[in-house]
Amino acid sequence: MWDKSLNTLSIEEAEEALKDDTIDGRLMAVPETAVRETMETSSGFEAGLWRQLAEMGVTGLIIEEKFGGSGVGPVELEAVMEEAGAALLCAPLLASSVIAASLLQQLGDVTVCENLLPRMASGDCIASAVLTGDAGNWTPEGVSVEATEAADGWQLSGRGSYVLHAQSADILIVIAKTAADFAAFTVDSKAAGLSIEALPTFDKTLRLASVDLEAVAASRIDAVLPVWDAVKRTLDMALVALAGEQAGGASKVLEFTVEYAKTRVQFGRQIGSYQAIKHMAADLLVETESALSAARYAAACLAENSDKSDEAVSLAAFACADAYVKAAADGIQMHGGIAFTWEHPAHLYLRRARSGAQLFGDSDYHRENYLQALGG
Amino acid sequence: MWDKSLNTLSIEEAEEALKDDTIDGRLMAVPETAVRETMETSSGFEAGLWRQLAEMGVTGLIIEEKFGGSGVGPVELEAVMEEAGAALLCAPLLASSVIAASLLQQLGDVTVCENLLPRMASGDCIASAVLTGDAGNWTPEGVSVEATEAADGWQLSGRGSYVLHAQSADILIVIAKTAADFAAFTVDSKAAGLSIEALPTFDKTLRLASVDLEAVAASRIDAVLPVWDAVKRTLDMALVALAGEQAGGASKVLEFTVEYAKTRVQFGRQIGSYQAIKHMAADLLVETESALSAARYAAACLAENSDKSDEAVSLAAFACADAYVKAAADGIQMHGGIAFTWEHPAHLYLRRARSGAQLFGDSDYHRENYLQALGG
Amino acid sequence: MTEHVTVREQDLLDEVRQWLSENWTKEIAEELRRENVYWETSAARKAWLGNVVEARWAVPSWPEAWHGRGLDNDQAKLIEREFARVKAPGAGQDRNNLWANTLLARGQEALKQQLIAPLLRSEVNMCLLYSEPGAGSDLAGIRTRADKEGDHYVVNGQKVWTSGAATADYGMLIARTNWDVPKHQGISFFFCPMKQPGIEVRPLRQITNESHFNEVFITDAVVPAGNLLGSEGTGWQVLTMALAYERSTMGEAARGPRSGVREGKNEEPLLALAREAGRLEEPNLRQEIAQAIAYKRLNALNTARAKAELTQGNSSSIMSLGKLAMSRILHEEGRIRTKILGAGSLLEGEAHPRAEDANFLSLNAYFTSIGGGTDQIQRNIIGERVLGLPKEPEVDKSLPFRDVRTSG
Amino acid sequence: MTEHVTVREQDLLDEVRQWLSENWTKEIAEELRRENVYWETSAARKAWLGNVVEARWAVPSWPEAWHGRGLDNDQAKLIEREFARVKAPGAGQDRNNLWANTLLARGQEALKQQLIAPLLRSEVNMCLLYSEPGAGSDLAGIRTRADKEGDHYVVNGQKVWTSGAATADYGMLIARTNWDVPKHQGISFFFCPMKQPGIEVRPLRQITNESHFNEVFITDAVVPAGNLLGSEGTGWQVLTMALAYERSTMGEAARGPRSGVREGKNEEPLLALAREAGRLEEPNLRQEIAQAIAYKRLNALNTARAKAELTQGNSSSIMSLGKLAMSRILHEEGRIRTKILGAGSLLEGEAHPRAEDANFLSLNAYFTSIGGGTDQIQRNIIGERVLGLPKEPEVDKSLPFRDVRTSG
Repeated sequence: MWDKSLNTLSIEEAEEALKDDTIDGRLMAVPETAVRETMETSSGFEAGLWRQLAEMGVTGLIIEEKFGGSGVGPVELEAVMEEAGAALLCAPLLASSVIAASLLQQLGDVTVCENLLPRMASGDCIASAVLTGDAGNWTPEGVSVEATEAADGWQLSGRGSYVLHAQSADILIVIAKTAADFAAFTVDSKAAGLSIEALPTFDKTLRLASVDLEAVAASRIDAVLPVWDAVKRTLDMALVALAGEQAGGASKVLEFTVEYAKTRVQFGRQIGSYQAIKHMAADLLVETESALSAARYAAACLAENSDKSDEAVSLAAFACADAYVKAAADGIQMHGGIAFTWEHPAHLYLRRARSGAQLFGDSDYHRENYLQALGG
Repeated sequence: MWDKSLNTLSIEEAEEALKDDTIDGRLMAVPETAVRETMETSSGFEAGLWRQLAEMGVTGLIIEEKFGGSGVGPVELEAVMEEAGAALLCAPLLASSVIAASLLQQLGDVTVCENLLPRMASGDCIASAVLTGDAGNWTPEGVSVEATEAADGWQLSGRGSYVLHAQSADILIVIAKTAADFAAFTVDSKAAGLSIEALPTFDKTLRLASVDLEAVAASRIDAVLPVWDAVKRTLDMALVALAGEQAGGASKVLEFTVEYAKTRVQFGRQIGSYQAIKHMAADLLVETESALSAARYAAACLAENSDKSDEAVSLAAFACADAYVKAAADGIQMHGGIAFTWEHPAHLYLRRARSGAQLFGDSDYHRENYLQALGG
Repeated sequence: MTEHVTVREQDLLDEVRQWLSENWTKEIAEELRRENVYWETSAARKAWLGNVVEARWAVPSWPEAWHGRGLDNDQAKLIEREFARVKAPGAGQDRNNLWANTLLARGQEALKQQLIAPLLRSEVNMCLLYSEPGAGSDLAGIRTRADKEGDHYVVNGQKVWTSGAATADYGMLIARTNWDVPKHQGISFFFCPMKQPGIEVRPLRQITNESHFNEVFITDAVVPAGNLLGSEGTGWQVLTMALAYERSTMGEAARGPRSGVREGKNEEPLLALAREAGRLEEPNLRQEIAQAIAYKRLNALNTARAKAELTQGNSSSIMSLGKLAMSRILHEEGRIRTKILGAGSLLEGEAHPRAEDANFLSLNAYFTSIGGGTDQIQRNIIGERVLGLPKEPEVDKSLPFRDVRTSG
Repeated sequence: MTEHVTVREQDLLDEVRQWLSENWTKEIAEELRRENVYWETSAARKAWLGNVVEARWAVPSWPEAWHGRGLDNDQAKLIEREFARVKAPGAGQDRNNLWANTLLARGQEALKQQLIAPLLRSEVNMCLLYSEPGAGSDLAGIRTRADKEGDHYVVNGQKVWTSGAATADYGMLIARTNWDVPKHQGISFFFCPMKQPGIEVRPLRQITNESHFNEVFITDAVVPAGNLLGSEGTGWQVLTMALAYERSTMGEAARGPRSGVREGKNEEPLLALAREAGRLEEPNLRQEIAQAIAYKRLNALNTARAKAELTQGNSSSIMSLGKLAMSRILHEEGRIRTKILGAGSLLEGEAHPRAEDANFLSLNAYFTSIGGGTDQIQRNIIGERVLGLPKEPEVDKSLPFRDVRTSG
């Protein structure tokens, strides 16, 4: 109720996407029980729901129509991710449908795109990108795989880490150092010399893995632009998607926390009538609304290839991460003891918020980038 | 009432000092009207009160008995400064009775001490130290005066700044660079080539001046230890005194703010009954009590020449500065409109709090020193 | 967003453009630009406004009987935009003239005839007589009394935080006319003549050492019964409406530096200051500066999104969000400017403009965090009106006012 | 502070030292050190405690009739110190044995005869049955009922956040015996036998994925009338006394890292972690680490000063200060550990002990900021009891409980 009055979108296309009930409607319908079941599985996602997402067109959202997607842009993606965040969606959406899909299209090797994207759009193929190593550093320095060209083709060696949903991936897109520069490769997840090890994650709805490569045969992607440029644009897309998820999650936490504060009675009054709770909620609303604005603005900038994109993406990256962590953390405090129990959903949001805040660099890192984008 | 229950001192000697009504009693008796009159004068202090302070033994508090002082230590000084801070005392106490007095005794030139300290203890002579220049940097790099030895003695040239109460000083103690190292000098404030210019201060109860020296004849102080060591110990003493003043000021602000919250009625209730105000006050109490603890602990460490002194002084420096700024700032917010008026004392405390927080380096500087003292 | 201009509106556009091209001459524009008085309005400006009113451009959405054209808001906006395009003043007063709108909505016929036109021509100076020393957050707790005696009211009490009181011809006054009903029901709303012996205006000195406000002491001041807006006891509703007008037009009242000494151009002030101070490379400062700028930009994004979304009705809630956010922005800016200057912030005065600005902004931030509803009140409003959280028990809501507990 | 030992006390010191030298043998000390069970108490320990009680060292300030010596507190402290000096357990129970103290103060003769000695010998396990799902901050809002039937009470309801419930022989229970009086006046306090069919204990899983607490479902549980402490309806006073005992002995319940993997020795954990992560040179982190350490040290200084100053009476207020400060300290430690680890904090488990600790501490901080009175309740207590600010209007204080509004 209250949030609708503020959350309706400012950008027409996004408004369309949100109005489209087939998307947010069904995503929101994922019940907490389903989330809890899925998060205990090793794959961390449920095939049925993944198919549904494919049918809704979510898995192909940013894949061009000629490659079997719906070919819409960051604005629609951000809108969908808000719903995904609110629902704690467990799926390789970010890994395959955002990062891998964006990276392949940015690299622009038509053959590879025609081969992989349609199957990714249909959800039949799950792809994930190996971009960094154990340092978890998302800059060129972070690239931890080396590529060498042998007589019979390229070989990859090294160790990638923090690879999203690699344990479920059919195809890995690996960014590796060559003698000259960087290059991108596709590797079959079953390839010889490749071993994928799941990493235990604090956020139960997240799946990460390390990827060890020992002289793994790989086919090089014929990139139409410098590889790191493609990675950078992909990371921008990923950050906007993540920002949307964080803004949606933060708003959801505030919403159910406020609902609880309206029903929970102590000392003969609803706890929401106490300024201690009321004012925390008001301060959180400033943060959650700012997060929604930042995420949507960044999406719009990316959609328009605006020269404000770097600035807007960095701002969304730390504003949404911080807002989500604060909302989830304060939300637990506002609930009191009930939210200190495993059975209560509050900690699931806090775990996801804390993880998102570290996934592609922390807020200090993005604040620094923001200042540089501002010319500082 | 409430604060007494917590503020009674933990160290016996300090307890003695505080029990001594001739000190805190009279300091506290300085009415706000007197403060407002004094702060509009150019000297920034009132001769009568200065004499009183001398009679009470405050001006000679840390001056050894053999030099005409009462020869007590940092613990008593800190206790007195708490009262001075609470009363917004306007006087060259820090300049002459703390910094100059401590520096002369640390430098340990008996002739100079015998010549100056008795007159400083009696309040007849006001001294101040020139330690830094326009950069306001309180490290060796900050020294901005140069000393050259000519046939007829030493000459000083350069520009010192942020010199406390220099406009009222009879004697200046100048720290200057020599070819070899640092040296300390005494200069008559009327000396030829010396010009003292008052600096307009944001804190109306503070007096600062710049000191320009052009080949000013100066007599060198025969130091018994490296000059900068003496300066460092003097700054420690100054920081403890300032910390006491800040802790006392912060507690005073909280006290009168709480009193106001008990009497001011809005919506038919005392505003102090609203959690918004009540919880701000509770949080402030944590800060003000921490400030008192930090200041008193630092004083005790200095008194015992403890190896924890550096750590304790740095901790007190930023903890007390930050607590005072927060208490004074939140205090205005808690009062509401009335404290936005010049006639209300709240802003006098905020101005003093903000100034103290910059006087000998800001809190980031002291936090960094603290971490280094901890071995970090 | 693209504009769909209907034919009817095209005629309107032609007409206003035509009129402006004929009347808004370089000379007049120049003349108005030259004169820049703070409270007073110059003769030239009054003359121009006269023409605008005459031509029915001032309040086009008002009825024809009141200098309007009975246009709808969108059409009225078109006119406003045309005036804005050529920087001509006087249009859009049906949106932004607090005084005239309040009077038109609730005033008695005679008073309207007397003052509406002069108000639109800025020939009449006004001020607000709302707050009292004892009634700040709790505005309905006012104790200024208006007692009816025949054809007029006799007013006694004290008002505070009044700007422009010294030059005002009338003050919009709330006073208590009935002490035997609950506090919201005993208040009446008046246009109080300011130029009379019963009104004493004393400047109020702020912590910034400026005086932009006054205390107004009212002793047996006389207000004609015809200056009552609405009916007796309905003053709170009139006030609520007036406050809504204020909010809907009030941009953020925040002021910038006062030293007037220029900072880096086209750059965020904090960036420029840090650069100037040679401290832009310090990681700690960079983080704090980035966050402070972010707060500002995020608030701007929120406001833009809210404006795009909102209908008149729920504007106040968004304004509340913005005001609360703004007070953090302003306090942070003051804090960080101070931090950048370090020891330099100990000083002030013309010789130290940066310190002057840092210190002024640090103090003036309270103008926003306290003035016009403290942050604490704003949080109540957001919590209750936006988030729908329950109100606190209101101990005095239904008591007869003479039984309500007040300060002292 | 120097100790002034009077002659009488010198005799006492000689006696206790003599006794300890004879009874606290290396073998016994060794044996007790070896066994380290969490809830259960070993036979060896029970035996030793038996001797201590026998020799009247356990509760020296208690009357002789109850294993004591009728000493004053200072004298009792001397004995406690002697035991502490040689690390012998069992002394000072007149200060720190919550159960025995409560029972002695308010229990009925028969129950005291039955349980005091076993309690002092730790032969009886106890738990607290206070909080309920509907009564957290508002403990007096409990809905568990105890209805008297002849010589016993029949208890029905649900308790929560109970530690040790599974192994407890008795629980200190508050239940409502009168629904027609205001909430504080209808409560009674019992020693409730836990080993009976009417008591079902279910472990409670915390957000840290541990189970240190239980939910206790009580269905027609039987409590002998002789297990009532104080008189019917005075349970709130008994509880208040019991809570005071708890506070006066409760140190901060904060737990450290759980990975068990050692961090840098003799160094502040945050410093050690940053050093290990190679990030100790980053200015931003240095500032945050220094501030976090400062919060901890300042709280320690406050506690030291408070302890030096305070008399029993107002101890609770200081405890409140410390608890509030501690919750900031713990949340900050979790936050900064997470920040130092960066991407590493995404992980957990044995292979990633640092991440395990950072994440655990971040979540477990709520144990302090929510448990035992939320930060918000603590601020009320500090504001009202320490600063003397007025209470909020309490809407339910004087209503008969059956008319009081509760959740759902």
